[in-house]
Amino acid sequence: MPQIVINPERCKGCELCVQACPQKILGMARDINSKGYFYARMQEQKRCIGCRLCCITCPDVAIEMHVHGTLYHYFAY
Amino acid sequence: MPQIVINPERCKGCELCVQACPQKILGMARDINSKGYFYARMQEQKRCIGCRLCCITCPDVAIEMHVHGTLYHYFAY
Amino acid sequence: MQNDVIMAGFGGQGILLIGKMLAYAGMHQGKEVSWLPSYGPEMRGGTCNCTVVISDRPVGSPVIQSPRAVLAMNLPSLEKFEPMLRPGGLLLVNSSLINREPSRNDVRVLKVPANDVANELKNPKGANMVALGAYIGATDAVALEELESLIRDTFASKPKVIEANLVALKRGYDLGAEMKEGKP
Amino acid sequence: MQNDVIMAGFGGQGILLIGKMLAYAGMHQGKEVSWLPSYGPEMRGGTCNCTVVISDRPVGSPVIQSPRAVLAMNLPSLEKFEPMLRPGGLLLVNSSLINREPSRNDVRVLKVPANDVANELKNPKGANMVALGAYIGATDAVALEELESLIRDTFASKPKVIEANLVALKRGYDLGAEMKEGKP
Amino acid sequence: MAKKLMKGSEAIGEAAIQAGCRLFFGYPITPQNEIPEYMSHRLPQVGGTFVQAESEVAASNMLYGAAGSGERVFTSSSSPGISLMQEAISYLAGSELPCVVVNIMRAGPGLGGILPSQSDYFQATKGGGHGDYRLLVLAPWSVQEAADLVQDAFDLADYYRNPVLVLGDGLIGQMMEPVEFRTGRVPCKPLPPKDWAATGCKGGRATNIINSLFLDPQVLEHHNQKLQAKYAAMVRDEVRCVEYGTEADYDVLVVAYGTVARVCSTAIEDLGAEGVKAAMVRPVTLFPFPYEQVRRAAQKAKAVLVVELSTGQMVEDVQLALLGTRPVHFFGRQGGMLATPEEVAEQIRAIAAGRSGEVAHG
Amino acid sequence: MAKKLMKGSEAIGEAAIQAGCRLFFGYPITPQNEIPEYMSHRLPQVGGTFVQAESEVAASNMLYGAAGSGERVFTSSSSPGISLMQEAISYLAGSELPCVVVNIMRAGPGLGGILPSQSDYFQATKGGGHGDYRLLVLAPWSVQEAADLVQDAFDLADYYRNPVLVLGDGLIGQMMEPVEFRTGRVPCKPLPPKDWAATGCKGGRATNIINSLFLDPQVLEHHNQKLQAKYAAMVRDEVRCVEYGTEADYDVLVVAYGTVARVCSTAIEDLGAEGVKAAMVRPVTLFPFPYEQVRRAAQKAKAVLVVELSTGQMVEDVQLALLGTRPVHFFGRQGGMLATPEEVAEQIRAIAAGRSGEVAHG
Amino acid sequence: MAETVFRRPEALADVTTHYCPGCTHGVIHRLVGEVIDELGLRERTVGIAPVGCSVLAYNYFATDFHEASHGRAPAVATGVKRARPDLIVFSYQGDGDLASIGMAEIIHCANRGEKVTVVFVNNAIYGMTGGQMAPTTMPGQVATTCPLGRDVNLAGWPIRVAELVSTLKTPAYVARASVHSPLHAVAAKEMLRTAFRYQKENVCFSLVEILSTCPTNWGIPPAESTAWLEKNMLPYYPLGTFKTPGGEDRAPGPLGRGRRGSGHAE
Amino acid sequence: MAETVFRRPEALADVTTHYCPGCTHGVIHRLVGEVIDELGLRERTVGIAPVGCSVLAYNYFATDFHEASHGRAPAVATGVKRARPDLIVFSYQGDGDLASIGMAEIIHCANRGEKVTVVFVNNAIYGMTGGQMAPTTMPGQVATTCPLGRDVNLAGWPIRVAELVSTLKTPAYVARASVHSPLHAVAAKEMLRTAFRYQKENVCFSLVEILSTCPTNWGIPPAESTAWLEKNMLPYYPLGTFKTPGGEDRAPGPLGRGRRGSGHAE
Ligand SMILES: Cc1ncc(C[n+]2csc(CCOP(=O)(O)OP(=O)(O)O)c2C)c(N)n1
Ligand SMILES: Cc1ncc(C[n+]2csc(CCOP(=O)(O)OP(=O)(O)O)c2C)c(N)n1
Ligand code: SF4
Ligand code: SF4
Ligand code: SF4
Ligand code: SF4
Repeated sequence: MPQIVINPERCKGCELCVQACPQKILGMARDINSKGYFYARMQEQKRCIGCRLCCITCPDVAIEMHVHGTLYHYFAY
Repeated sequence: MPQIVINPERCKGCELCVQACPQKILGMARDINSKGYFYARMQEQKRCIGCRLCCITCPDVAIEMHVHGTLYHYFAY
Repeated sequence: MQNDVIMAGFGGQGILLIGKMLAYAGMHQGKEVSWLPSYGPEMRGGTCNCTVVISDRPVGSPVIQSPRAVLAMNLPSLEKFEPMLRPGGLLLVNSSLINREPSRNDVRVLKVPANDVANELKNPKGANMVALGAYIGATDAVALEELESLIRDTFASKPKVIEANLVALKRGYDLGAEMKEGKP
Repeated sequence: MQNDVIMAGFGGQGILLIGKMLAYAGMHQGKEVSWLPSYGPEMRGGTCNCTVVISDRPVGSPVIQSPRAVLAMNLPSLEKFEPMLRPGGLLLVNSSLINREPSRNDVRVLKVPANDVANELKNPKGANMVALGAYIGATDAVALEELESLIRDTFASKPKVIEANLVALKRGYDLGAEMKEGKP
Repeated sequence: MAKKLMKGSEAIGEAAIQAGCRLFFGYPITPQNEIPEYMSHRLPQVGGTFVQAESEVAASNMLYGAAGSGERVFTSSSSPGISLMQEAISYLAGSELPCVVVNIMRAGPGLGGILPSQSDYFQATKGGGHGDYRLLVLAPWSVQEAADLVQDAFDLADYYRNPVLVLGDGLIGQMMEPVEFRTGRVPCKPLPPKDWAATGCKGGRATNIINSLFLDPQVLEHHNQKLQAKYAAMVRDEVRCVEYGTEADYDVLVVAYGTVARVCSTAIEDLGAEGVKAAMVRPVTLFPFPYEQVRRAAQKAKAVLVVELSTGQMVEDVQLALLGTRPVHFFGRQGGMLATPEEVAEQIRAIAAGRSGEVAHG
Repeated sequence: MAKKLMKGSEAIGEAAIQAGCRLFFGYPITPQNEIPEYMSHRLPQVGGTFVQAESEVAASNMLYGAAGSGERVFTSSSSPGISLMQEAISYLAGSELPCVVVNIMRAGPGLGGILPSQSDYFQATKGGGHGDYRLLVLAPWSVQEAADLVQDAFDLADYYRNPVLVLGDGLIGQMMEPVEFRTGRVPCKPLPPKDWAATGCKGGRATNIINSLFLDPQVLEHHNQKLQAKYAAMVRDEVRCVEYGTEADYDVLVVAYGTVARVCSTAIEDLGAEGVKAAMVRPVTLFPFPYEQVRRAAQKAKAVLVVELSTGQMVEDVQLALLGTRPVHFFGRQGGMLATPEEVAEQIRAIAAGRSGEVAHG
Repeated sequence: MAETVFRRPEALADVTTHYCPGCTHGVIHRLVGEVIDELGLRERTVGIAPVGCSVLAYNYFATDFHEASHGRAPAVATGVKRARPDLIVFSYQGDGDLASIGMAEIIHCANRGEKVTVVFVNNAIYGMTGGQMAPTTMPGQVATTCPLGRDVNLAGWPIRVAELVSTLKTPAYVARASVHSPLHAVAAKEMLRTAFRYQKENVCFSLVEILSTCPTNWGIPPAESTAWLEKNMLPYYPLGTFKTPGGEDRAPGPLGRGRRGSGHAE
Repeated sequence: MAETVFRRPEALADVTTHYCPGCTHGVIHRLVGEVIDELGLRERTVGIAPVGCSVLAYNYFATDFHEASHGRAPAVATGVKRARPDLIVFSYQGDGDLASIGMAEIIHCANRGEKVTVVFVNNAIYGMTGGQMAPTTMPGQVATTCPLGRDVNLAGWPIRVAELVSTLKTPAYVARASVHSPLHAVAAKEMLRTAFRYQKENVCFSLVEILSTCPTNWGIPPAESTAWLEKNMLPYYPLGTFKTPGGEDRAPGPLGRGRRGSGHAE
C-alpha cells in the first residue's frame, strides 16, 4: 500500500501535484503555512495508486512516498 | 584586340597571374621594382585572348586590360 | 516640518501603491517628497516595503533609519520595523493579520483591522486604502481631499473602484482621526 | 666598456640571427648583453632590425638612440640609421647592395661586399655571416673563436653549413681586421 | 512641463529622449532594468529604436556604430556590465565618439550584490580600460538632478566628442521624486556640426573614418596629446560642484557625492542644533574633479571628512587636492549598506572633538 | 641551470612552468604572442594543458575555473585584451582565487598601436573592474627579473588567495637577455593548503563553493572588510622597490618602473660625469606602492621627477606619497615612443637648474 | 515496515529554494540530483551555477560548486575539467545566460568537445531580472523589454539552441526535453542520465536543453503555465535527441545538394 | 581608340595594400568594390573593418568606414544600420575575428536579421598576429599555437560558419565561395552581388563566407597556396548557397524524425 507524505512547510501551494494526480485525491488546505502559502494535502489516501506523479511533479520535493508491502510500478523512474 | 597593361610598381610578384593565364604568355621580369619584388610582365601580347583571368586573379589590381576594336567575352564578369 | 513613514507588508497587499499615492498627494500640496522602495535580492516573492518622506524643506536622506511612523500590514513587517520607530512615533498595526501586541511602550500605537473593515465594505482589496486613510487621519501628513481626488484620477476608468476606495479611505481616516483626537 | 650596434636589412637577410649570435657570444664571454628586435606593425614583410648591447656592466637602456656601430645590409637601412650613428662610430655598409656613398664624414666607414663575397664562396645565404665577421673583426666586440664554436653548435646537424659559414665568417673577419689595423 | 513623480531610472530614460536621443542599446541588469524597459516602450512612441543587445560587450559596440553615425545614443548598465564595456569605452574615447553611458552602481566585487554602492569611482574617473583616456563623469544626487545631468551629458559629449559617464547608485535608480522637464531647454554647450561622422561619402566628399588605430608611434603620440589637450579643456571649463554652508564658518568640511551626500547634508543640519559646525562640498563632476574648490573650502576647516559607499576611492582625489594641508578622514560603508545621518553625525562629532585618526598612505 | 638567452615572453612562460604551473588559457595578441606560443609547445612536454580560448573573456573565466580547482594557472594578454578581462578579474578577486595574469602593455587607447607603453597603470593598480578590490601588481625591468617575479607571483597568489598581475611592456616581451632559473628554488611565501578548492566533496567533507555573490548587504560588507584586511597585509608586508644612488647625496630623485627605469638609470649615470646629481627609486610592486620609500628618498632631493610611458598615472601615487613636501615633475612619452637617456637627462638637468614647472591638480 | 520509494536525492541539499511556487527549475534540480546519485557521482561532481534565477544552485546541490559570471559557465567548466579531468563537471544555465551573453562560450565549449555536461533551462524569459525578453522568447510573447510582444522583424526569431549546437562537427550528445508534465520529466531524466553517462565514460560533450516554466514572469498561474508551455513552446522547440557522439553530421549542406550525411569528408 | 574593359573599381582606393604577395584578401577587396560600384552604392556605403590583417580596409575602400574592436564588427554594423537604415552597411571580417572572439555577435546579428552584409574571409589561420590556430584551422594543420598540427581531440573540429548561421530561423542569405582561382572568384562575386542586392532591397541579413589564402602563415608560396586550399579546405568547406530568405528552414530536426523542412511550425 502506497502512502503519500506531504511536508506542509516545504509546499509552496503551486497545485501542480493536484493537477498531476490521476486519482484527483490531492487538494489544498484552507490554512496557510508559516511562509503564507496554502499547502497541498492528501484527501483520500486509500484511493492512491502509488503512481508517484505527484512526487515527480513537485518542484519543491515536498512529497515523499512510502510503501507498505509491495507495489508494482507502471513505469521505471 | 586585347591589351594587357601591368603596373610594375603595384605588382608584388606573387605569380598568380602567370599561373592563371591559359596562354602562358605572362612571365616574371628579371629586375626588381622599388619595393624589391620581381614583377610580372607580358611576353607575347599578340597571343592574348582577352580572357581577363590574369586581371581577375591579381590580388593587387596591378593588371588592366584595354581592347582595341571589339572582343567577345567567354563569360560575363 | 517633516513626515516620514515606512510602509510594509506582503507582496500583494498594495503597499507600494499607497506609498506612491501618499507621495503624489504631498507633491500636489507643494511639499518636497521622496518614495523609496525596498529592492531586495534579484528574485521574486516575499515581503516588501517603501519609505515615504514629506517635508517642507528639500528631502535630505531618502533613507530613514528611525522613522516618525511605521505602517505594518503583517507580522513580519511589525517585527522588522517596530524597533526602528523613533520614540513618540506612530505605530500603525493592521490588527486583522497581526494578533500579537506591539512590544514598544514609548510610541503611539494605532490598531486598524484593515482587512476586516475592507471585507465589511465588500472591498477585500481595499485594506491598503483603509490603512492609508488611517495614517493620514492620525498624522495629517496630507489632506484627505488631496488623496480623494488622486483616487479619482488614478482609477478614472473604473467608477466602481473609485467609490469603493473612497469609502475605504474615509473609514480608515475616521479611525485615525479618532486617535488623534485622543479618543480610545 | 660597452659595444652596441644596430643591425638592419631586408626580412630574409638573416639579420636577427646574426644579432642573436653576437649576443650569445657576448654572454658566453661573461658579458652583460641584450638583444632587441624591431617589432613593427602587426603585419608581414618589409625591413627589420635589431639592437645588440654587449657591456661589462649591467645593460642600462636596451634601446640605443646613438649607437656605437651601425651594420646596414641594404639601402633603406643605411638611410634610416646612418644619421643616428654617434660621431667616431663604425658604419658597416654592405656594398654589394648599397652603391651610394655614406654621407657622414665623422664616422669610420667599412664597406663589405657581403653578398659578392658570399656568392664567391658558393654560399649566397652566408652574406650575413660575412657581415657579422667583419663587424667583430673591426670591433673585437666578441672573440672570433666564440662565434665559431657557436656556429658549430647552432648548425650541429648540418656539417656542410658549418663549414660554409665558418669560411664566410672568417673572410668577413679579415676584412674587418684589416680596417682595424688601419689598412686601406 | 508640470512636475511628475518619477523613478530615477525612468527620469534618466525620459531625459535622454528630451535631449533628442532616439537610440538605446542595452542589456538588462539590476538595479537599472527600468531604464531599458522604459526605453523599450517609449522610444517607439517617438520614432526611435530600442535594441536589447546580446550582452554589454555588444551593447557598447552598437553604441560605437551609432555614435560614429553621428546620432545621439546611450546605454546603461550596472557595475559588472560596465566592466564588460571597458574595452569598448577605451575605443569610444580613442575614436572620439560622443555618447552617454549610465552606470547605476551596485556593490561588488564580482557578482557582489544588487544594493547601492559607489565602488566604481576609480574605474569611472581614472579609466578602467586600457590607455590614457578620460571620461567626463557626472554624479547626480537626486532624481531631478539625474534628469538634468543626463540632458547636459549629451551636449557635453557632442561638444567634446567624448563619451560622458553618468554615475549613479541604486538609490538614484530606484527612488521616486518629483521631476520637471524644462520645455525649450537650450543646450549647455554650442553643438558643433558632426561633419566627421561616417554617413556615406556623398557628393565626392573625402571618406570619413571612425578609428583609434595609429600604427606609427609618432602619430599615436600626437593623437594622445590631442586627447590630453581636450581633457585639459574639460578640467579648465567643466568642473561642477555645490557647496553647502561654506559661507558660514565651520570646523569640519565634508566631501561626498551622489545620494550619500544627501545623508551627509541631513547629518550636518542635525548637528547644527548641537552647535557642531560642519559644511560640505559635493562634487558633481568627478572628472574633472573640483580640486581647487575642495582646497579652498578646506582652508576654513580644521579637518576634512570624506564619506563614500566604498572602502575609499574619491578620498585619494581629496588628498591630491589638499596635499597634506589639512588632515583627511574617511568614513565608508560597503556591500549595499547605507551610511545613515546618525553615523555620519557621529563621525563629524568625533573629528571635531579630535577623537578620530586620519587616512595615511603606505 | 646555466644562463640562457631568452625572449622576455619565453622567459615568462618558462618561469611559470618552473613555478609548477601546468595550465595556460589565453588568446593571441601582439606583443605577447610568444607567451601562448611557448606554452603551446612547452606544456605538453611537461604533462600540462594549453588551451587557446575563444577570447580574453573566455580565457579569464577558464582561469577562474582552474584556479577554483586549486591548480596553479595563468593567462597573458596585452592592453585591449586585459580590458576585456575586467569583469572576470573582479570576480577572481571577489572569490579570492589565486592566479597570475600577465599584461604586456601596448599603446592605447582603443586599438592604438602595438609598441611599448605603460598606460595601464591605473587599470592595474586602482582596479579597472567594478567594486573595491586590489591586485598585487609586479613590474619587472629586465628579462631575468620578469622570470623571477613570475615565479614569486604564483607564491604570492597562493599565499593571499588573490590574483597577481605582472605588468610588463612591449620591450620586456620582445627583448632577449640572459636568464637563469635557479634550481631548487624555495617559495617566497609559505603555501597554505588549498582546502577551499572545489574538487569534489569526498569522504563527506562539507561542500566547497567558489563564489562572490553575497545578497545580504551585511555579509557582503563583512566580505569587503575581510578583503581590505588582506590588502592591508600586502601593504604591510609586500612592498618591493629598488633604490639607486640614494646612499650618496643628490638634487633630483627619479621615480620610474619597468624598462623605462633602465633608460633613467643610464641617464643618471651619464649625468654623473657632468656633476649633475640624481638618484632613483624603482617601484617593483605597484600595488602595494612604496609610498614610504619614495617619501624617505625624496627628503634628500630638491625635487622629484616621475618618468612614465604614459601621460602620467603613477605620478599621482608619487604625489600621494609626498603630499606636497617636494615639487613633483613629470616626463612621459606615449603611443609607443620610447623615452631616451638623452631626453631624461635633459629633464633632470632642467629640474636641477630650476628650469622646469611642476605638476599641479585642478 | 514501510519502504520509502520516493525521497529527496542525496545530491540535493535539504533546504527550501527561493524559486517561485510552481517554477520547474525545482523539478530540473531534482532530476539532476537523482541522476548524480544513481550514477554515484556526487563526491566527484563540481557544478557551475549561472547568473540567473538558478544563481543560488550552489546552495541547493550537495556537491562542490562554482558561481560563474553571467554567461561564462561553459568557460569556467572548461577551466575545471582541464584542470581536473577526473571530476564530473556540469553547468546549469538559463536561456539569457547561455543563449544571449554566453553564446560564444557555449558554441566554443561544445566545439572543443569539452567533456562536460550542460543543463540548459529554456523558460523563454529572463527570470531573475524581472521578465525581460530572452533570445528564446516566443514570437508575440510579451516581456518587459518587448511590451507589445516579441516582433520577429525587429528582434528575430527565437534561437533553437539544441539545433544550433547539434550542427557542429565535433562529436557530442545534444537533446531537448521538457518538464511541464511528470511523464515529460521522466523522459528528461532519461536524457540527463545519458548525458552524464557520456561524461562519466569520457566520451564527449553533452547538452540537454530543458523547456521550463516561469509562472511569475509569464504572469500565468503555475497550473496553467504547463499548458502554456505545451501549446506555445513545444511546436517550436521539438523534443528529442539531435546529435549522438557516433551519429551523423547534422550540419546542412549547400542547397540543392541535399543534406550532408555522415559520409561527408572526415 | 582603346576601351578599358578591366580597371580598378571606383570603390577601391588607388593605393598599394600592405597585404603579402599573393594574399587573396586583395582579390576579395576588389570583388566587393566592383559589386558596390555595379550596384551604385559607393556614396551611401559604410564599411566596418575588423581587427585582423584587413584592419586597414578603411584605407583601401573608397567609402566611409568604422574600425571595430576585435570580433565586434557585427555589433558596430548593427549600431550603424539601426541609426541610419538608409545606409548600406557591410562588415569585412577574418575567421579569428568572426568565428572565435566574435561568435556571439555574429550569431545574434544574423538572428536579429540586421539588414547588413557580412563578408567573412576564412583563411584557416590568424594572419595578423603571426599564424596562430583559428577556429577554422584544418585538422592536422600546423599553426604557432598548435605546433604539432590541430588535434581535433583537444581543439575540436573546424567551425563551419555558413552551416552554423544558416540554421537560424530568421530569414537570411548565407553562402560560401572561394577565390583560389579566377573562375571561383567570378562565382564569389556573383554571391556578393546577391548579398548586397538583398540589403539594397531591404530584404534580409546576408553573409558570404569566402575561402582565402594566407601564403605567409601557411608557409606556402602563393602559387601553391591555391592548390593547398583546393585540396585541404574545399572538401570540408563545400561551396554553395546555404540559405535564402524565402527558402526552407535549414535547422536539423530531432533524430529519427527526419530533417525539419520549411513546413515546420511557423
Ligand atoms: C554581466 C552581467 N550582465 C547582466 C546581469 C543581470 N542578469 C542577471 S540574471 C540575468 C538573466 C537571467 O535570465 P536567464 O539566464 O534566462 O535565467 P532565468 O533567470 O530565466 O532562470 C541577467 C541579465 C549580470 N548579473 N551580469
Ligand atoms: C581584444 C583583442 N584580442 C586580440 C587581439 C589580437 N589580434 C589582432 S588580429 C587577431 C586575429 C586575426 O586573425 P583573423 O581574424 O583570422 O584575420 P586574418 O589576420 O587572418 O585576416 C588577433 C587575435 C586584438 N587586437 N584585440
Ligand atoms: S507540487 Fe509540491 S509545492 Fe506544489 S502544491 Fe504540490 S506539494 Fe505543494
Ligand atoms: S587576359 Fe588571359 S590570356 Fe591575356 S594575359 Fe591575361 S590571362 Fe593571359
Ligand atoms: S522568476 Fe521565473 S524562473 Fe525565476 S524562480 Fe520565479 S518562476 Fe522560476
Ligand atoms: S599574413 Fe596572411 S592574411 Fe595577412 S596579409 Fe599576409 S598572407 Fe594575407
